[in-house]
Amino acid sequence: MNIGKQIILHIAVIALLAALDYVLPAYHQGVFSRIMVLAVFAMGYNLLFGYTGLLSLGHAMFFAAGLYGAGLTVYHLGWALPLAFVAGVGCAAVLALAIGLLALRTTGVAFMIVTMMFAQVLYLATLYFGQWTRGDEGIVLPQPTRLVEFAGLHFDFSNPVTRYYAALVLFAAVLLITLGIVRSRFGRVLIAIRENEDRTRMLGYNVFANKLAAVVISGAISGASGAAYALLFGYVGSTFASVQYSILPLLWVLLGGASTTLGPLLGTVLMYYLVDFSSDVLARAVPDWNFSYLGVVGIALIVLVLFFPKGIFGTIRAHWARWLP
Amino acid sequence: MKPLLIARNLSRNFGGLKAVDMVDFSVNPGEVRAVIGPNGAGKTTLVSLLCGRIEPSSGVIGFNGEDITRVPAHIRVRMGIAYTFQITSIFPNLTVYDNVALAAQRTLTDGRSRKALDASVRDAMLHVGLTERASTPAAALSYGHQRLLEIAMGLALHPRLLILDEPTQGLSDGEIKDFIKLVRDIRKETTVLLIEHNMDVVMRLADRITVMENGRILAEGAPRSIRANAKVQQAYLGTADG
Amino acid sequence: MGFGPHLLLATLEGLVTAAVLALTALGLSLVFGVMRIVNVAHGEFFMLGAVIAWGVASMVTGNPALGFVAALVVSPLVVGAVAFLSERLVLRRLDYNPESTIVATIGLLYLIQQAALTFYGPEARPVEAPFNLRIQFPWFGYSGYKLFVIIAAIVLLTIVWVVLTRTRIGLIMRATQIDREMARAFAIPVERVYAGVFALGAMLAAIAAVLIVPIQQAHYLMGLDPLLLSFIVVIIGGLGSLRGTLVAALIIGVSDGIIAMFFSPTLAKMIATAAVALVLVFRPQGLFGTASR
Amino acid sequence: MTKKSSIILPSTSISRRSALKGIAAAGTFAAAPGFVRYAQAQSSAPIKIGFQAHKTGIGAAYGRWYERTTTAAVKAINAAGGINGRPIEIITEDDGTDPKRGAEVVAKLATQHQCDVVYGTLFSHVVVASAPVAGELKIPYFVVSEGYHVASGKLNRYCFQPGITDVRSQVTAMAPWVSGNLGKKVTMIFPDYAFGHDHRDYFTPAIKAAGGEVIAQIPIPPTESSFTKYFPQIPAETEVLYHVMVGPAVLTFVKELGEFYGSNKPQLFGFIDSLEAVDINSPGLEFLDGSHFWEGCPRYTQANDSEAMKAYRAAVGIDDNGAAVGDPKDVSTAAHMFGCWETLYVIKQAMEAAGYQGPADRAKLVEATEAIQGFEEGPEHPQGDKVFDGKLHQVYGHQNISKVEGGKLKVVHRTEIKDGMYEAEGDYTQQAL
Repeated sequence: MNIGKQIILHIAVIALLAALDYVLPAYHQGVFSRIMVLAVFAMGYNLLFGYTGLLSLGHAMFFAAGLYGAGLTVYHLGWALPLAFVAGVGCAAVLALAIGLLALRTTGVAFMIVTMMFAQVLYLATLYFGQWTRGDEGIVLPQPTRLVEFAGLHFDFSNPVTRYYAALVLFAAVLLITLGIVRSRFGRVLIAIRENEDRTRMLGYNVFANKLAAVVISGAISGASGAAYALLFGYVGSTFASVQYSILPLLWVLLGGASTTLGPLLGTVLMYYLVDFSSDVLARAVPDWNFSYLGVVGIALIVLVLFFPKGIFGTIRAHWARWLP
Repeated sequence: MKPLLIARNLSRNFGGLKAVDMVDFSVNPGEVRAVIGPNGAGKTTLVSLLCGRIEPSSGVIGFNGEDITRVPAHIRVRMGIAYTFQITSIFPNLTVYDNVALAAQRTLTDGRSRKALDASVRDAMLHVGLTERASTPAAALSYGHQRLLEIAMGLALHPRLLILDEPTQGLSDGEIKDFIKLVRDIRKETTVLLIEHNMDVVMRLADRITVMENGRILAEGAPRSIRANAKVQQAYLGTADG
Repeated sequence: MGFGPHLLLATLEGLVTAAVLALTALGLSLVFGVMRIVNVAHGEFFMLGAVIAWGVASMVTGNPALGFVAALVVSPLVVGAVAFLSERLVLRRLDYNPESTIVATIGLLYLIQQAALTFYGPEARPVEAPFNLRIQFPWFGYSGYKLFVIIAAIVLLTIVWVVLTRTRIGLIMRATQIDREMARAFAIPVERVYAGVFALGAMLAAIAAVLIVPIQQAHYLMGLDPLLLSFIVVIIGGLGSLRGTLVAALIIGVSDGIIAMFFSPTLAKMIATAAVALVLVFRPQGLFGTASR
Repeated sequence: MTKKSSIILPSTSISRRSALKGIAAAGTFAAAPGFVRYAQAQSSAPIKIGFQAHKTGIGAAYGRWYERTTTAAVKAINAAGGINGRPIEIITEDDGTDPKRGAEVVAKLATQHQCDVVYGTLFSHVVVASAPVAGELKIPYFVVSEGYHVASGKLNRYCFQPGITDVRSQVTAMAPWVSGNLGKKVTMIFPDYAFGHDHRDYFTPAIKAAGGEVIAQIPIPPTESSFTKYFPQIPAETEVLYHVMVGPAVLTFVKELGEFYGSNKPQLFGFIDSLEAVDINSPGLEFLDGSHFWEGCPRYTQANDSEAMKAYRAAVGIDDNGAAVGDPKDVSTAAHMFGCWETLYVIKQAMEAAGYQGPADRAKLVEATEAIQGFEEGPEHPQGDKVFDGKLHQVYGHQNISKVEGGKLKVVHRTEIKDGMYEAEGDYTQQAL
């Protein structure tokens, strides 16, 4: 019964997003393309933070691994886009495996700091190998490289409609994968680990292996987001490996609701428009305040953690709809 | 008879403290064994070593004829050693059913039908009498029921050795009575290792009793001989009986 | 320049870094040790200290030393008050849950940056050093003020050390650190201790910042670097261990100067950061861990 | 004031009159949709120029002055009749000096605010990240960045840098003078990322061609806040120390350099980027006396300033020392911000040449811009005359080398435009529109 409701809800969300393409003005269509790609990042983060209970402060490295894995293979090796996408996801997954093997030896605060430091190393690496990455300035993937020929059809990812649907396909796939994982036995084990790691181990589960799997899947999904970001929007730069991009997915997930499948999307949408509107509104109200995303993000984080620690969908689930996955 | 579980020269130090000190210990299949001793005697450390939650400083542990000294805890669970925690350790935000299911699904290899899992879960819940509360979140259960849930999770693992760490702590007299009945039921299928303070429970359930003090085994034997043991009386029973 | 003078310079530079780092990291370490929370906004308290120092110094006319001394007094007090308020209004309500406080202090980090941008602006501004003295070695010149920073930090650290180990305040803090519940049973006002420790930690960062602004400039984004370095120091020293923190600050500070002699600097930073992460992975109690966890 | 108008106006065009009315009333909701008059939009509706501004983030100090210069230029242009008789309206969006937000802002200016063109970006990473958006939305994108990105041929046909010379040309132009006047043996200190690498990669061959030599290259990690420990790597035989640090830590860099060398220093040649928006008389900078800097446009009033230059400085509101009139502590980013002024006049010139009516004419605008050969010195181009390479979308101008004398920067050499020319590596006109 619940599974029916859940599947209907998720299909409805995907259908709604598909329909939005016809109604949204050009600006918001572009915004939603970006949001869907970044929501994938948030969903990847959520799998680890929300469901498994591991707070990473270094997820930008997985996003960046996908970004560079896809971007550099297109730019320097001239790989076709699907192959480059796979390369991006692969880079992120391999990195996640290595980081997981190391970082999972720690727990709690140490885990956060270790992930943050490894991410910092990757950030510095993107600068250090400036010969290939052009460091902070980054590189543009020329428009002609962002074409795919498939079954006689041409897809130009610099075309807004094509891009919108490419983002939607990725988003839908990851959303359904997340739903599948969450409903699976593996997903329940992850939740069990979050709830009570020791007990889970004493039920015969290999906690380390399950956590490692979660890190790798989470890293790969984040990498898919990064790869898609590079290929769809045509820019690769080291800013995306910086600390800020490790904190953003945490914020999106907290806002939408940790350990809810749809929370990451909602959090990403709300945060984008919160920054977008508030910068307009505040620039008008207090022009000399230089009010930027800094203040918005700061207030959002504190208010959330104080008053809505479960996020929006988490609160809805707690009070009204227990069946939400 | 070949022992189900055997420990030789088992030691564990915490800094300078010898929590378990050169212990030789074995449990035979089918028996109910109680481990008693004053607070800090090393009982919980001993069973934690046996089930693999902590690593020994030295010594060897064997289970069912295999050396499991270096085997990680979760593999030992799969081999048949189940452990219920001294402090209630359940998944508070999950339902009773899901709690038990987490224990049951592990024992099923892939490919078995959903029904087998379901049957296994229902069986364990029936055993401890929690069937009616299947969809209650574990956090909402009374303390006594939470203890029963722990045992149900242990049972769902279909263990060969069930370790119960102070299971009756905090239970009412009526609940203790039910618990004794439950263990008598369980022992038909599995060997039970019981850490217990309540001497009444110990005397009524245990086939043999191991007494620990300061990390060492002070005495071991049938309830009657332990009761008669002067050393034990001095060290433990004397104070316990007040 | 020959190897010897080069090493001397690197060591001097390392000592300055170490001095400032020790003060900053000590604040972080205290907060972690006593309250068991990671204050991600610690670097922003540092930044706030620098910015306020600029504000105070630019209001005081006349001899730059006057402005500097005024800043040294006022800035930590203001920063301490801000920290005290954040503790009362935010952290306490979270019951010091480690993960929630991390999120909250990240929020605090952004808020403080925004406040600095709004009220102070985007420019980098220097505070005039209390005195101008250039010491000429045979091979190179060196700032006399930097040597003063080293000495001042040693004096301040000694004072903090004495307070922590020899006074009743220190005793209360250590008691709270060892066992919160037990401390409460002994009628120690744990919540007041927490608020005080949080403020003190921030004040140490602010003092470090006031010492550094005549060398570096106040800028609203300057907090990230001291935060990362303090993390490194606190980890290497062993989370919550004060002695370890001081030793680690010395090692990190001096080696930072010396590593830069041999490697491409960016590569050196990569290696150093990765090494620290690996220390935490394989020796979570730190290199000098008294493992108070 | 332009900032205000950007908020008053909804995304669809409204007449200048109603916009002005809105300002006069200090109201915020000037025009309901019913008031939009499309008939007027053709003739007198403002030209909307989207301004991608670094109001916050690491570029904020520059951003403030870019905004002031823009405001001044728009005021001047509008007072003289605007573009083709239509006033300019500036719509400002903060990009936080962040590449992701930068790309979003260009899209927002183009599609939400319906700007005719986007303009004004400084930081290279924001330019590069935004360029694909401009290309896809086919909106002309005029940057004021001095980076070597437009000129590298790696962006696209909609990106222009017509107001300020790129860094490759700058360093190429100055190398002969450095070699001829300061010394042959040069040590370079530069930030270890793209901007620094451009200096390294183009100055090194340029000085060699001029008979000099780079004897050491010292990259500084971008996260560094203290520099003394790198100074021993400067070889003793160094005659010229070439430094180009940017970011908030540069003051430290210069001060530490002073402490390290004292009076016994090599010749110093630096990029004023290090000290933009910083008072050259700040405590600790005394030792810069006698050293040389590149300046795109002189910060201090020069004896031979043209009338156009004087008018420009007055319009922007900077005093003889290059600080804000009335606030001597508020030092401008004079070496770069002239590019905003000049770029706006380039937009005006190109739009008038193209007979630009509205977004449908954007392709014509691109072609008209490409057709420009150069600019005469004058009120529109107070910094000097320039050559524009329509194929490469890059402008080349005179560079100033200034000496610090008595706490002021005095121009001692002005390079010829041809000094900075190099072989172009791209041709945007080959790309489709």
